[in-house]
Amino acid sequence: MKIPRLLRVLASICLVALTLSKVAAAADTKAAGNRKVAVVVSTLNNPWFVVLAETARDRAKELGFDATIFDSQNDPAKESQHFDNLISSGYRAVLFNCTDAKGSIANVRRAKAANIPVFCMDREIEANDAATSQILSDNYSGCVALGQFFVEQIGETGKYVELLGIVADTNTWNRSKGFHSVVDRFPGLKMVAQQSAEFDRSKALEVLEALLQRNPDINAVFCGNDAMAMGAYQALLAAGKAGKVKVFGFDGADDVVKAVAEGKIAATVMQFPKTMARTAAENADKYIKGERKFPQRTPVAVELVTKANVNKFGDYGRK
Amino acid sequence: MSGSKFTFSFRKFQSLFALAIMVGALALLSDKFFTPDNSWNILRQISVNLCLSIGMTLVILSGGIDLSVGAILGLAGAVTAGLLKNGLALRGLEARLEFTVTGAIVAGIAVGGAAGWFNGFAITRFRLPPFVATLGMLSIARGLTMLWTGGFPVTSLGSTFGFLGTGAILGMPMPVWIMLALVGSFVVVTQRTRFGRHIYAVGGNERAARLTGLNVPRIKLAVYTLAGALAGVAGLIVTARLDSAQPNAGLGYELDSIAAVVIGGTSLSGGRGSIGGTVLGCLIIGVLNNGLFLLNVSPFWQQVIKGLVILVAVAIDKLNARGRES
Amino acid sequence: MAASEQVGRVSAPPSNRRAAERAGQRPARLLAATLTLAVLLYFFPLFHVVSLQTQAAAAATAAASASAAFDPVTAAAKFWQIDLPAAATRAVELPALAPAIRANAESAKTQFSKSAGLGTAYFFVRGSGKVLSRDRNYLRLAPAGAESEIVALRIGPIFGNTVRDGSGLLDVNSFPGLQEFNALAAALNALVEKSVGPLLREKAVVGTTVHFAGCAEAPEGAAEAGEPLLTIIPVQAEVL
Amino acid sequence: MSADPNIVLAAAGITKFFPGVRALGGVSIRVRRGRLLALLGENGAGKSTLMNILSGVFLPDEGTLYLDGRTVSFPNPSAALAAGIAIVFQELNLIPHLSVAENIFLGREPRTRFGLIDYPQLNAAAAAVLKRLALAVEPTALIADLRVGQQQLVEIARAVSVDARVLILDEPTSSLSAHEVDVLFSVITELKSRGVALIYITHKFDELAHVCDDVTIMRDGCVVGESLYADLTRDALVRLMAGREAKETFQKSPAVLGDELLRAEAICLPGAGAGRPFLVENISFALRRGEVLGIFGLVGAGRTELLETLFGLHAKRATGQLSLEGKPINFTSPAAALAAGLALAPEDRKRDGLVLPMSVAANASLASLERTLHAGFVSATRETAYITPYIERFRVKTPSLDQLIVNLSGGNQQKVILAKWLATGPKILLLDEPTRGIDVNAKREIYAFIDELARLGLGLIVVSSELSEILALADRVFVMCEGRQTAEFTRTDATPEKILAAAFPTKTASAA
Repeated sequence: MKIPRLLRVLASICLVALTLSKVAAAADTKAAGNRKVAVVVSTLNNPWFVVLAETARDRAKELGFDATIFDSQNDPAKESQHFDNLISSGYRAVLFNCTDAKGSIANVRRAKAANIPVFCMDREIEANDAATSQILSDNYSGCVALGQFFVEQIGETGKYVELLGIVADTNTWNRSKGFHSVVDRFPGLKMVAQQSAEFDRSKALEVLEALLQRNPDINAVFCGNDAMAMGAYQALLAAGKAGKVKVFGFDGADDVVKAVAEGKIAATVMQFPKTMARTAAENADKYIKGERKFPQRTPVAVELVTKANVNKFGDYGRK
Repeated sequence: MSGSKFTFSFRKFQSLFALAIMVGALALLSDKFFTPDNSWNILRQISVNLCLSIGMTLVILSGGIDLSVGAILGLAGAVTAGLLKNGLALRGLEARLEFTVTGAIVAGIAVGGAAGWFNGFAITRFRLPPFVATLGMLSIARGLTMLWTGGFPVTSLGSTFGFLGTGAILGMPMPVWIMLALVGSFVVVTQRTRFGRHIYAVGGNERAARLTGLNVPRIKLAVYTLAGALAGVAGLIVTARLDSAQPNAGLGYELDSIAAVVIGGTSLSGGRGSIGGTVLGCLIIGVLNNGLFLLNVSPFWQQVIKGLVILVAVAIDKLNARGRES
Repeated sequence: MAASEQVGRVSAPPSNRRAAERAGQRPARLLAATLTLAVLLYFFPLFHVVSLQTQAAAAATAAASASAAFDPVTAAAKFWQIDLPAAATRAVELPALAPAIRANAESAKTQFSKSAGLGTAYFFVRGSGKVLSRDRNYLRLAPAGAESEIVALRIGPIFGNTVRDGSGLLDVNSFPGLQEFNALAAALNALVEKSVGPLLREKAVVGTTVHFAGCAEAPEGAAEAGEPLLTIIPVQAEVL
Repeated sequence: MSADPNIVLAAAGITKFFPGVRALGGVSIRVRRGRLLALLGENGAGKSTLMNILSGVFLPDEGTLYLDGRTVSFPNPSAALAAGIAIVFQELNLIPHLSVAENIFLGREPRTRFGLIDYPQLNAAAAAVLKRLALAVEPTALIADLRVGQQQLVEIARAVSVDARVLILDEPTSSLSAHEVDVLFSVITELKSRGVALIYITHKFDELAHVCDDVTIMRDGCVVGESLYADLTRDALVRLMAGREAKETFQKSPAVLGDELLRAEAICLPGAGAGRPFLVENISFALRRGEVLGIFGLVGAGRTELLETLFGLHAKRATGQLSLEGKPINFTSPAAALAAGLALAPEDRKRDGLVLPMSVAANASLASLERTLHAGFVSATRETAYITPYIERFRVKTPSLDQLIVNLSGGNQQKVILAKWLATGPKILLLDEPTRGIDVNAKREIYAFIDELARLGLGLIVVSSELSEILALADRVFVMCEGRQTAEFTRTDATPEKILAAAFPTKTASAA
């Protein structure tokens, strides 16, 4: 008869799943007692954020915490679930990389109301009284520096296209605004197209291929992140324009730093995910030990990476 | 074939068994699991998926599929938030409509319903496969959301509206109230109304339903419209909970919703299943999410385990179906 | 045959009476529904109509109150007129800074630099020097007291946070957020371009001597011979 | 077992359980080389389960299979096929969007040197098989474009093409025309002469005389009789099958004709694509209260299409004039036809008639749900109360009203469909092949119901391709051929010869 067998199958699958969870959990658990710290990260779908999240977790573990990563998958509602869960299961602190500057405020406030300090990393939330501290990457200033370098490289006349990130993302616009605050001062530099490639390498490839059809005579491409810069470079390579059209990225991803060294990409901007993650973890440690005075915001400067200084960078930071 | 009665009743309760096993195991493994706080968490967390999944259940029962519910959720949330925040300018009349909370809510649900109606219209009038029609709507609704919001989240919607997401009556969170009310209504609709019976008939055998004199296009139109409107309600809950309408809200939710419906024992080929099963499906997913969290499972493993659960659920359903039909 | 009578009963045509009753009820129900809806809408209106004039006025006051919250131009002007001149008198002297950098850039940075947050360090420096050459964007000076070195003064468009952060007086946490803090930097840069740039472009020809106070990014090491040791954005300047 | 070297395939003590039910209890059969074994029994007797075990679809719970005296076990259908056992199921198992040749050789396609399908060889081989079956279709034609009868022949062609040692045919003639049946029988004779053993399941006793050598009769999952065909009388057969004395012939009571119910004039239905320009061409007839109008025709004669047109299913394409009780009407949809008092029990029950995942009660009440409402909601109590008399009236054998309809036998399913339509209180009942695939007893019951309904004053139109059925039931017969009305007879002057003569097309080119 089939039924008891099905029941057995069902039960054993559940047990296997739970054992698996237990094993995975054991791997994550070293410190005893309640020293649980959560790392809530906007997405794990991009190596940059994986580095951010894992560095935060590893630093927290070094400091003796039981740290776990939660992936919000770029969805504030999922992030909200994570916060509900970690509030009810008594976490001590949250190292937080938000999905949205505004949409995430409510979550941070809920944690604060439950006496759980939140330490923002990389991305800002637009409130001064919610997070305990915010270690922020200054995207705008990074793109100001990049814009200056752009003008030096291209000169004061020329045509370029801009590939934006996800249009709903605040950093997309911080980067774009920083760049334009410089480049728009030079009326000879004409932006012939501005399109979104959603921070995605293959989308950037497609978008730029299409744009090159209409604008074969561009001098440069400014990309809102490094993945798009690599995609743009591939499109240029296919069109036989690699080297003739300069590509600018942002993030400091490993492959792009290498590409800068090889002269494929003109410049990128190094953000320091490891520095931010470590500082946030250390702040959390200090908070739990009793310290309460933290600056609300600590901007972490970002640095321009060009062929001239590329040998100093690598592995998501300075060597 | 007198034994098939027994099979049937087991089938009805198999999800319940799975849920009971999971709850029991989690209660043993984590002392945080069986707390009132955590129970409310789980219920609150499944409320959005359940709203979507009720509509999805109707659609799947009718033999279709709706891939656009997540996108409609985003659109409805954005429309409600936008109307609440900025109103609606009437260009020619030098005037503006300032929406009340009720108005914005009605508008959000209506937009969801309209998008769903369009799905149904494309499916019945132009005979598009539901997969294709709703795939198109997925993209259309996402695009409309971007146009309406300009790609930026709409925030600070006020506490009256926020009550929908964060408030509580008699100690029960609002999303849970809404969810229970919808579940109750749609259990009645599917089990006790002609319309409900007709959905099962259309999904079970569309040709037979037509030859029995049922107005199949009208039934489908109603089903997709309801699914859209329910996605609108889900959009309201998400928006109210976050106090912010995200332009990309609901990304990928259609898959969670289909998963819940399937785990709940509703057959993807239509005509077989129930709202009750879907409630269990949502609870299983909710408890699983929460349990994996409480057990500190790495997010990468969580996805693998969730996938396995879906496969096992459907495999068991298939095995049972084979036993029944032989 | 009793059974056939039963079929006879149940196979009678559908009761038309009931259908007629239902049809008769329809307008009544419709009316009731409309009335209920109307009452509901009266107590819970969906929207109000507002004329655009009223709205424009409201928007204006809203904008005014919003700008009262933070206006980068006002804040920059205040800083420029009051805090910055006071700080300039306490700036490090170039003849002291230049050899320190030449000796050890890192220790010069720890000794003299300022920064906001984590990262880029800036010097707030004062001094004077003779103009060696000029182009559209830079003056190159031989600084008094350290004639072997060269420094550059920026006279072209100003970008970045050097002016904002160079004095070490401004803290992001006294502003609403990073965006506002960046807006302040832009406003300060505009002030430099407006009040210092034209003067230098006009008067600082080769051979003249320039007195200045300004901000510069701390270099990572001493420059090669012939290259400027520091690139300074002047916030105060005087041409002799 | 191995005593008789002529026994190719034998099963001994086969027992099979399904959840809660014993489908087979210790069944043994023997199939001999070059002979045809007819497997007879009512629906639900276990014939199909046994065939599924022989062909590897199910594994038996107990018992042994012997092939050439050696014990064998077929874990799956392909193992059985590899051992030389081919089966043609009652339900079609063809892939509609592949060609005839591709279907015949599915999984056994000839390959070229490069591993690609060798289409010339494939089509040539298929053409040869089709020729053996005298089936006039191109090997490259798509299955979807074929008529049901032709599809059935393709299915048989597939089984023939594997050169099986044992060929199982499960009701192969249910949708074949008389001509096609003759071809099939000659193929069977040829196969027998080549030493192939056949198992043949049928409800049509007439066919047995042409092909049958041995008979095994099953009832309730057991073998109740084994014999040479020649040794059995027809009455003995029926008695063994039913387990009781059964009178096979049916006597219809004389018709009491009332007023005219339905009049159809110049009904035309244009064809949708290739093929005949008109599926139904200029059909006119009248139906009176208490009358059973029989429509006879070969498969593809347009009978089903005519019924569908009457029922408002082709409202957009069809032309012609209908009047009901003297008033002109125009059905725009099945719903309109239903409201006017028509009901249609379709030919293909599973495809068009039943909602398989629903219960007996839900299927029966589907067309009359408004009678079960209480304060606007469907009331289970009222539903049961309303539907029970009909279910009991038609003597539907079901453990309960909540039983899923899929678990009922074909005859009982058909009765539920009749109950469903009677529950709407129709004036006219359109029955398309009402006894297709139904066992003898259920068939007789349904004949009795038809008779009874006519006496109650309903008008009935019965479409059938079984001549005996038409002759038994119809007060008046009209014959269709290729969409046209070719003859009309009263009950008294209808003879099998005249009807058949009118049913066959005059031109042999498009033999049905």
